[in-house]
Amino acid sequence: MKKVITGTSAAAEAVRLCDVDVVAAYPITPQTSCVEKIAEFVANGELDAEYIKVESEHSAMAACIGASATGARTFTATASQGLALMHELLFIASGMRLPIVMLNTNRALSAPINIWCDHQDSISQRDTGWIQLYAENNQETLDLVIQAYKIAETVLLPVMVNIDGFILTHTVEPVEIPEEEKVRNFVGVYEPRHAYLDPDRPITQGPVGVPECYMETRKQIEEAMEEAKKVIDKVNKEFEKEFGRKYSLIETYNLENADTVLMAMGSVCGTIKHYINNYDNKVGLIKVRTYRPFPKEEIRKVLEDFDKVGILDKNISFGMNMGALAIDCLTILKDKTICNYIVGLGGRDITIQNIKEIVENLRRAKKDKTEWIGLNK
Amino acid sequence: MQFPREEFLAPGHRGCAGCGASIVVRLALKAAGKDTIVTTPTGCLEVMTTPYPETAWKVPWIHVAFECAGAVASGISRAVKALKRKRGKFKDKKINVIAIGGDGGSADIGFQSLSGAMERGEDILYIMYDNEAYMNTGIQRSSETPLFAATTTSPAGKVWKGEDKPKKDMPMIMAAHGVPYVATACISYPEDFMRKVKKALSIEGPKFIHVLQPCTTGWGYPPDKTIEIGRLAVETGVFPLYEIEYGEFRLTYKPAKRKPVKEYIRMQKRFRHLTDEDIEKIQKYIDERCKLLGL
Amino acid sequence: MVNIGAIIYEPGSSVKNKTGTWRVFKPILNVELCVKCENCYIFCPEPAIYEEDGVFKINYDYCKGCLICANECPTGAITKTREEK
Amino acid sequence: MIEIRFHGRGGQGAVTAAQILAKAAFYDGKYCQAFPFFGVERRGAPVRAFTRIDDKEILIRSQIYEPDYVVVLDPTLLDSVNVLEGLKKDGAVIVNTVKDLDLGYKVYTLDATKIALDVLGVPIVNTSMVGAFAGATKLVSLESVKKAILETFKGKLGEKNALAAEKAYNEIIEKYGE
Repeated sequence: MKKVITGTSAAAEAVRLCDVDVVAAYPITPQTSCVEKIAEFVANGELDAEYIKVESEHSAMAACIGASATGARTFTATASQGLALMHELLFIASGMRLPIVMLNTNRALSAPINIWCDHQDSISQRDTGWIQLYAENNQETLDLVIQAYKIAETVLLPVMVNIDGFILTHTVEPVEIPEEEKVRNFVGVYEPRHAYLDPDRPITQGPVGVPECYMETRKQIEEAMEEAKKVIDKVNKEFEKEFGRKYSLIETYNLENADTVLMAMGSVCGTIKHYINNYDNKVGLIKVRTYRPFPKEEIRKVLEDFDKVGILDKNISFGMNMGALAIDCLTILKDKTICNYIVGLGGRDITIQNIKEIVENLRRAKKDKTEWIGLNK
Repeated sequence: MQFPREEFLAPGHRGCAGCGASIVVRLALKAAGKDTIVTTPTGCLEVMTTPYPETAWKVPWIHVAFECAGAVASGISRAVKALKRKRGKFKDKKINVIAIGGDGGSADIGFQSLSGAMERGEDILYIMYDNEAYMNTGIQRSSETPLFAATTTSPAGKVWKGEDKPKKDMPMIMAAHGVPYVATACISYPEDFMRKVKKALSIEGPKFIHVLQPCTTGWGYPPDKTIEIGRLAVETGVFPLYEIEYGEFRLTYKPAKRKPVKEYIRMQKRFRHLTDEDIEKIQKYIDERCKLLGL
Repeated sequence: MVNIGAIIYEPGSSVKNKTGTWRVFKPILNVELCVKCENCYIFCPEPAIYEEDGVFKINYDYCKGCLICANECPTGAITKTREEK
Repeated sequence: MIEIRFHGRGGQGAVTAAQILAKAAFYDGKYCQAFPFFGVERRGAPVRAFTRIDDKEILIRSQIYEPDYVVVLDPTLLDSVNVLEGLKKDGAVIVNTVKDLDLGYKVYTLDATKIALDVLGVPIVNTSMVGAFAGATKLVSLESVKKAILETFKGKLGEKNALAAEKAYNEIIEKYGE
């Protein structure tokens, strides 16, 4: 059934469809409407879940870790300061290999306090061992949350589904909501293989990782990340077979006709596609949907015939004057010119005019550079 | 009394000789029995019992971080509920969910998470094992460090007399949350402590037990005196034993005649800088508190 | 091989760590004087005291020699000696 | 693609109006998108909300700068906010007011407050204004507007709001013709 709903509602619908057991909820803009919607589902008996009204995001993640370690399918949602507050626990969730799924509604970080969208929050958690997916629209949000459970429970890593604050969270648009039975068959019931607290099988979780074992645990997470690429690919294909919508680690748009290539993540990809369709069909787009694990080979392959690329980043690595996606690409695209465009920080709108400016700038570019687009004079 | 013989904490752990924390665990788990899940925040107990690949725990156990045992226990308790209801797991067994946290992990950095769990009415037992300082990091002051005790961050010097504040009153703060059961206990009174654990576990909802646990290393006394010092803390009125059941306060042990605080103080290096005059101040403070509690 | 998530599947596996080597003083239990008050048993932090064939025994593989048992014994049945190494 | 901007005050339901319009377009078989201006405004402050309607999937995510239509829920906003900002030359304005307005654009006016007070008993005009928009532009059908309203507000409240929309729709048709 198709319904006109917001991005946060789309995520909440996915949580209901996946029959999540334990939800930990703490309000933060622009995520709040997600946990509100889930509360409604639980209050009306549409989702049979334990709903923990925790007193902070730190406790939200801690409760999810406790619940997941007991063998429950868990969910929480956050943004910005909330995600930053969770920081240490994100490492613990991945270190314990718990398949927690979290919605992060991308929002800038203080100070100055800013409730609007950029990717600084999730990018700052890049190295916590979480799989990071970025959605372009509300349909993708729902679909990615469903797939996230299957991916997480297969590779035993937590998954963060990122959607742009306000731009998706507060925007309604048509979303196909799949049948409950179909989704439940697709994700199955979570049967923990490695970690669950049960008096009949007394295991110890979260011990002291002495130097003799710690490094191995890191290597295992890295291997799981590598494995995740294959698993995500497989789950994408299974999803397409079941629900008809096609997903992949990266998505390309109009590359076959392009003389100029942009690369980006999240909702701005829609604006770029609109630009391509209406203003300049010589532009192509690489949309990075799976940011961690980073699809190195896939990106390299689609860029084989191009000698430069314009990378849009809604985040900034201070002291490097580059965004994360561009920095990552430096290491895998050594033979290409990388032009980095810092855009949309703290809710600065990314307009068609901005895209045009980027494309023109990129066409002129002879060497690597970083430009801040849309700054006020 | 014959104490239950089943052990849920195995020997071979790395606790100090004379460690009181392991006595807390032994007693609590003998009272709770096998069908128990334990979470421990970061601290001595966690470190000494679980250096990979060995664990001293014989019940399912999890450590997450320093400041979130209340939330972790909430997650476990709710997961048990959900999995019982939705998937028929854990059969019909009543599963005890117990958090065992030190004073730092409970009264300081973990306070918010503990308060949240208590206020929400989670069906958990939180045991705060109180050794009155951050022992795991080498004896730094916590909000449970008593008046005039020297620690590495509240040292006795020419100007300072050790810690300048008395203990934070955790059981009363927990009672103010309106939880059904709050108690104090001391490892030197094992029957009393175990009875309280059993009683707590028979009650649905959040329960809190504050158990005093002398620490040979942090307090500065010979390891064989762990129990004797705990007993003195109670006999002097420094650490009164009571319970608050559904709001009703009751002393569970009343010494015939309170011993002078000096006897307790003089056994410990952390108080050795004190003059008789200083001890008199502590005595006065303790007298006032005991009066308030009817001791 | 480190277990996934560094989970320890063998409960009570710390028994592999024989902490008896830590000992400086050794408690000796004289069964003749024991009144079975259980003080030594219940207050042992390891635990290294156990009951077998109706008598309490000390497991020197784990006893760290803290001597709480000796201190809490009401009859003087447990005495301390220097560990001979 | 048609782009519409709603002007209202916090609490008047401008965001809901934009969403109802989007839903109505969806029921008419079109693609749609609606979003608020992402502000920190509280009750009473001027707010904006946007709707996009198209026959193709809507991909663009930027805000709306050059709307085809402007809908003004509160006439006092005309004095304090430039509601015509960026409005396309051949665009139109639909205003809740009892006055006749000369704004240099095609203007549709109606007393939506009266309709709201008559039908709902409260001066909340968002549903009436969506009805008026449908009457003025014919971009969405009245039937779909009513369906969207009934989906948004449950029970009696939904029926009353649907009636308000219908009245506003009819009033516009009566005043300006089909």
